[in-house]
Amino acid sequence: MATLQSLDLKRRSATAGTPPAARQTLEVSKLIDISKCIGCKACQVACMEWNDLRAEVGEVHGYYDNPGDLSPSTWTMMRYTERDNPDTGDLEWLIRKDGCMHCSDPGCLKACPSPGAIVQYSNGIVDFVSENCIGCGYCVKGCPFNIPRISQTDNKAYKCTLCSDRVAVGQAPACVKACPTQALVFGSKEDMIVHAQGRVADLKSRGYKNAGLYDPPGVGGTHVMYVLHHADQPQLYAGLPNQPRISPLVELWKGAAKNVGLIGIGFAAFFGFMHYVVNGPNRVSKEDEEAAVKLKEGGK
Amino acid sequence: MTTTHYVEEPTTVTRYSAGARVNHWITAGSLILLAVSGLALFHPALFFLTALFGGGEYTRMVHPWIGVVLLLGFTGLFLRFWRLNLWERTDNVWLGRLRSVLAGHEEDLPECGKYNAGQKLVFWGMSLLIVVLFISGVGAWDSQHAFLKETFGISFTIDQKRLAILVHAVAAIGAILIWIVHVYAALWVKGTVRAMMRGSVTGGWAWRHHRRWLREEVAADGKKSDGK
Amino acid sequence: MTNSWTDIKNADLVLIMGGNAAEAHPCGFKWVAEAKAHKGAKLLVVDPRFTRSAAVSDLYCPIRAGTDTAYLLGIINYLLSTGKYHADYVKHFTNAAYIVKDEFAFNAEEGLYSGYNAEKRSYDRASWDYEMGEDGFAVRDMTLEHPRSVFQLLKQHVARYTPEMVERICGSPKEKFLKVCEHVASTGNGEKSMTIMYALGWTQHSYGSQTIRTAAMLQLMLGNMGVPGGGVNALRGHSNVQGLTDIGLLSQSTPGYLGMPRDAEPTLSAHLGNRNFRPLQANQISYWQNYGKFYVSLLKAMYGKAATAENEFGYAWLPKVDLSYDALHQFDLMHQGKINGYVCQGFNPLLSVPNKGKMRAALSKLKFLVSIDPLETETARFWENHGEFNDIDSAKVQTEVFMLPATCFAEDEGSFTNSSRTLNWRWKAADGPGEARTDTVIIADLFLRIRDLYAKEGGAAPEPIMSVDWTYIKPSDPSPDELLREMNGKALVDLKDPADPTKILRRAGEQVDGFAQLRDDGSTMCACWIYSGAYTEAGNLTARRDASDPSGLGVHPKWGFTWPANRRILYNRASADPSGKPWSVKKQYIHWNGSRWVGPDVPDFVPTSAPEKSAGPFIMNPEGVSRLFARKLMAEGPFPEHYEPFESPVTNVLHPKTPTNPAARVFKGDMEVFGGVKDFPYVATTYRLVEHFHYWTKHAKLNAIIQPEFFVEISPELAKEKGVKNGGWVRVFSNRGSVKAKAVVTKRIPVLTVDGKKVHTVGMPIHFGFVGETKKSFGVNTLTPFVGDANTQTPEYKAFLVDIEPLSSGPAIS
Amino acid sequence: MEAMNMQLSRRQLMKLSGVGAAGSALGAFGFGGAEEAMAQAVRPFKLARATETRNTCPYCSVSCGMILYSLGDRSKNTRSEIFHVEGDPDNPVNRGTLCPKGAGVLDFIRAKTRVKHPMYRAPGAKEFKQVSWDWAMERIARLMKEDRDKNFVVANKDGVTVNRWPTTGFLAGCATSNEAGWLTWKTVRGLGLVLVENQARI
Repeated sequence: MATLQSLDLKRRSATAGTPPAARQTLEVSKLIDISKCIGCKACQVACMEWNDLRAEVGEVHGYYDNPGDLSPSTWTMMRYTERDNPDTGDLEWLIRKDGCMHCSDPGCLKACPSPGAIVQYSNGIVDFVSENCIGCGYCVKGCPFNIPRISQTDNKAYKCTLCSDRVAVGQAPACVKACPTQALVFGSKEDMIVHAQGRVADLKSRGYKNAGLYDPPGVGGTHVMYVLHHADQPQLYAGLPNQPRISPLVELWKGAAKNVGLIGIGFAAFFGFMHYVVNGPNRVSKEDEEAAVKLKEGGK
Repeated sequence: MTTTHYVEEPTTVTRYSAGARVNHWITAGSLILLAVSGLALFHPALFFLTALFGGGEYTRMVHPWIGVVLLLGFTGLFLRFWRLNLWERTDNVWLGRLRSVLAGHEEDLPECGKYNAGQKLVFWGMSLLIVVLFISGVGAWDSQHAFLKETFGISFTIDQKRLAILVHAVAAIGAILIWIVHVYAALWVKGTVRAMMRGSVTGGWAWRHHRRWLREEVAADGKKSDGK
Repeated sequence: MTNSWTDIKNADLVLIMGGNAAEAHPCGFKWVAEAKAHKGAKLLVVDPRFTRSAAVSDLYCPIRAGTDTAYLLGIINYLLSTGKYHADYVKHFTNAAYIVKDEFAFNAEEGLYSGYNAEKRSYDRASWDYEMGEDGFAVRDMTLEHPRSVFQLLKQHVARYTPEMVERICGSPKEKFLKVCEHVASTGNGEKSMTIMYALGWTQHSYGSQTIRTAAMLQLMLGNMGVPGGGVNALRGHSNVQGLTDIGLLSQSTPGYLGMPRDAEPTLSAHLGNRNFRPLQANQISYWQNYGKFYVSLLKAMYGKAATAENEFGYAWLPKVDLSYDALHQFDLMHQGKINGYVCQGFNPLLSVPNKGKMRAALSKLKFLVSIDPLETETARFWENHGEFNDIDSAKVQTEVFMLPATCFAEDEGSFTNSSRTLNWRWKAADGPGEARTDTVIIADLFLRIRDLYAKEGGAAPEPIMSVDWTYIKPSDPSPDELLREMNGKALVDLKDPADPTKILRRAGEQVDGFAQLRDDGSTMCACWIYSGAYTEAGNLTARRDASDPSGLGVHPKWGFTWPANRRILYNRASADPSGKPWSVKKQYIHWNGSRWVGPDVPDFVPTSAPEKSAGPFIMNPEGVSRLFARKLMAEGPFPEHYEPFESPVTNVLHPKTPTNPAARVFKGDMEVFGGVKDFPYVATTYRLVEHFHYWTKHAKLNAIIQPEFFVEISPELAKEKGVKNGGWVRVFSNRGSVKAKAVVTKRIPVLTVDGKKVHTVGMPIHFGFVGETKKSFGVNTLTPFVGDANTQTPEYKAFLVDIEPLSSGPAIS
Repeated sequence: MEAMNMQLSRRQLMKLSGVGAAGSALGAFGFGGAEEAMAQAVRPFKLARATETRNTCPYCSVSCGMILYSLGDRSKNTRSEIFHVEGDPDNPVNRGTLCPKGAGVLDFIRAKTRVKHPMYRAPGAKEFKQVSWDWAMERIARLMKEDRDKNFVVANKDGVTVNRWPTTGFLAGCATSNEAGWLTWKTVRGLGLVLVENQARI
């Protein structure tokens, strides 16, 4: 239990430097094995129940995806894709549990302007701290997976916490605990990778030659990983990004632009000041005034 | 009296009407507030500035609304001054002698109208950037997106939003740089500030910096008197 | 279930057919996932829809709704014609060798067995039996060569079900069907086992029992009964439907599957005389020979001291049934105005019984209706106008309605029996809301008030009521603990060991250890013999929470209590060959160690009966073996035969003259409202969604959020043909009614070619009604036909005919 | 759990004393800045001192083990209210897992449409009205006795004692316990009912 306790922060939004990690805590991960998922939404319900969330009762729009999208009160949801496999001619029903991936290099945290509104614990969980959230929506833009949602009621950003409250006391996330088919597994990231390898081998033995683990290096790996039957085409699974990374636009904005801009502004101010120091003020001389009077009088 | 006491009591020329001055300061004020609040959200080192607005949330809330004020204010300025800022051939000469400008050797420069080439660049630069800032700002203004979608059917993709915040930031830096030039010029060139405070400048100021404008003013004045 | 949930992990092959475990029993389906992940098991799914189970299967084969019997008979034909069945098992453990009477016949042209009476729509089943020898035992031919042997008759019977015929009837592509056959056949050798998981997809047909029988026959042919990872596993619907059935809350039943007295059995001895269960072979156990002990012990539990040998233990006080009072019949009687009062204890028949229009009319004829339920059900509000969803004129309904608040599972204690026959004790967590009371308090109150009225005022036949034993510590609130003790049974006098009369087995007043100690002389009482052993002097065994599993085979012998006698796999003696050796070490379970039957489970056998005595492993049957030939026990024939649903898009290609189940009961007025393919060209089937449980979870906001509204599912092809837009409104109508729904257009509904004709399916989830958190809806039973299975009277919910049309807007919201 | 309680109190302390005061207080207790952020971020584990009750899911017949978490410690003055449900990891069948129905059972327990009082709808009436238990049960018993007295069949036409009451029916619910089921069987058969069913075949 103690090893899962993760009171140490690895990163903190809009904060210079990294807080010193006094203790080395266990890096955790949730593994979503899509090949075992029956799309039952137990995880979705367990998530809402544990986190005391209740979205509006919606409508049927022609699919099983209800509620239709992630929202401040829907932190995880199933996305269903029907696909005719061109290799086998068989129908495939690909069901992906969507939600925060808890990136090692979180775009949301990078984008966040408010100190401490987004934190990453040393166990890998990326969490939103509502008290510090100012609702700017930068995390939404920073996220390569399009996960955070801003509440229209309190203007705070919300997403899966990987049940940081449960993990902090040595429990698995609510969704993982509920999953009836062990499509969701939780443990140390190391163990999850080993578990995933076993699953991939099983899938390969059943003819899924491109089965694989989705732990995208573009975001430094994630603390929510997928086992995919078609790991070569993650986009089949309701648009799971193929090679996700923090958008270069966001990288530029929160990287170079941020510093170059401030330096530029500072330099401009400094240049102005120095110009003044060197050249002194540009004053109107007595002659100028006389010339003006003359002109005025001449004009009359 | 043939002896004049012009040194003690220089002649004055009206440069800005009261309306123009009010318009300017509304615009200037909102621009400053925007710069401060924007910088607060732009760089973590400046986040403390949100305290000026009552904290991060208020800063996030108030910034876009000030932006709307800026847009309206600047539109007023634009309508007032756009004609006077049309580019002229002499402006190129002026720009070519920037060294003289910076050294204060205005005798080397062609006579300027109401605005010199530098001022015109500030004007057009700001005009462009404010439009860009407004459009990109709307793209990043999440809390109004539901309203925009319902009312105007406007919506943004996540990539458009990402682009919007980057463009907004770059444009804002540009605008701040221009603003620095603008403010510094006003401070460096003594006698300028009163134009926007009291509406008038001394004849000598006009003679020195905007001689052509002064000549035109005097000529116009003369015509008015003739007409009387 | 013959096996258990946890045993599924031992399977090498899982066949899900007539069910959708991933959808309706996800946590049970876990053990399929376990078998797949850890045993490399393969999952086959045969279903009219590409279900959630199919989504994680290794092989999915589509089938037209309602043709499962033909499909399974096709697999049996495959096994018999390729010889890929478990020959020794079939020979020794089934009645394959038994010789059938000469008079028995099946007319393949007509599709009828000998003894049919068209007028009565029923059979005289006299000829459906074995040839009896002079020794009083049934005649066998162990070579299986005799032309009248069950084996040869079966072979001949199923020969018609060729792969081509299966494709013609079921619309299942032949290659897929043959792949399924190959997989299934791979388990017919004792080395591997296949489990079959089914649910309402098989039961809710007018011939559902026969489909399930076919599955059982298939498993017997493969030697998959009684072995780990085998069995025919009914995935039951409700948390305690197993328990309430065990306790006999069915019209013809008593606790422990004994029969209710019938008019033809005026006395107890007549009743028992009809059930002597004399063995049909030498040395057979024929356990039902103990029937009398269980019956008398039940009567003692019912009538206590008033039950004496002189009055046949109060047998006469029990009501005698003159005909089948199954639910369909009850509501038909109600519809005829022959029923005055009705109590629904946690039951919502307005939505769950077919033909909602008929149901509403029937309920309106009641004098009074009582709903005892934690929730406000549609039934309790049947008289209320809900616009299009329940169009009724309240003022015209003269029924008095009582809606009594009951506690729910969390608010009382007691045991539930799960699908694996395991009783688990539950503890109370909180009081119910408002004035809610437990079911036991409500029932006790009702009984005591009526008894008091009879005591005070007299009336019709007070004696049966007055004789009921109600000696509970607190009569107005009998405790669950007391009631379970009563079901377990106890000694009423000191019980002497029959083998050694000096030994006392149980002192008077002590709980019995199990049903073996029950007596037929009134010296024991036991309310439910199969639950005997659940609460002994050792305490409440249903509350045991030791999850250990020493064998690793998912037995968990010390978790709760499993009836009978804590046995987790039924017929487990059959996991060993006739000599008592396991068929294979891979499937070792119960075997003979030279002096006893031993293994991780309680042997389903006399523990000391040596194999040499050659008692058969199917101890409840007088033959000692299982039955490929059902004798007289099935209404429509001893062998299963393919019949079409009462509403079918095609004729019966085998025997067009008898397309449907000839022995199914159809009430007057219901036959008339069956629809034909001309007016209603599409096959409709109803089903459950994983997000909802029947008509309850529509009251739970969490579930309403994830599945908010009624919809119907159709293929993209049919949608195009009909101009239906995905997510748009449609009207679906049968000859009994019409509903409006959102359309979900999906490739998961396959289009089949049946006998050269294209057949479209319209899928409809049940779940939705006009009370609760989900959007208001009509109830799919608005459309369904009022006809049931010939044996169980389970309504035909799974296959009927409808038409569909697009609508520009939905129903007006009331 | 101990650690959790500590964290809980830390959080409350911070909330109560305001940021500045909390800072100094925390400093005195030796908690660093990172922990401060943590205490803010992680919401307190809500089950820390809840009462746990073992039960069985009321829905399908897998009979998943459930743990019901309720407010209070069953002391005299506290009314237990169930506020969270999750799977019982000890149960060999579900091993702590739940399906979406089971995982959402809290909203069934606490559904708006739970019946809370005995309700009565008179013939022809357009709504239910609340009545007392005593009134409702007395009325039902009276109605049942009237019907039984009128329609009870002691003997059939052949003179066989049949003791049946064929005009009132009883549908028993399959989410009641075995114990309630047995008491129900005893009652309905004791009264002579033959119209007795449950959900088994529907």
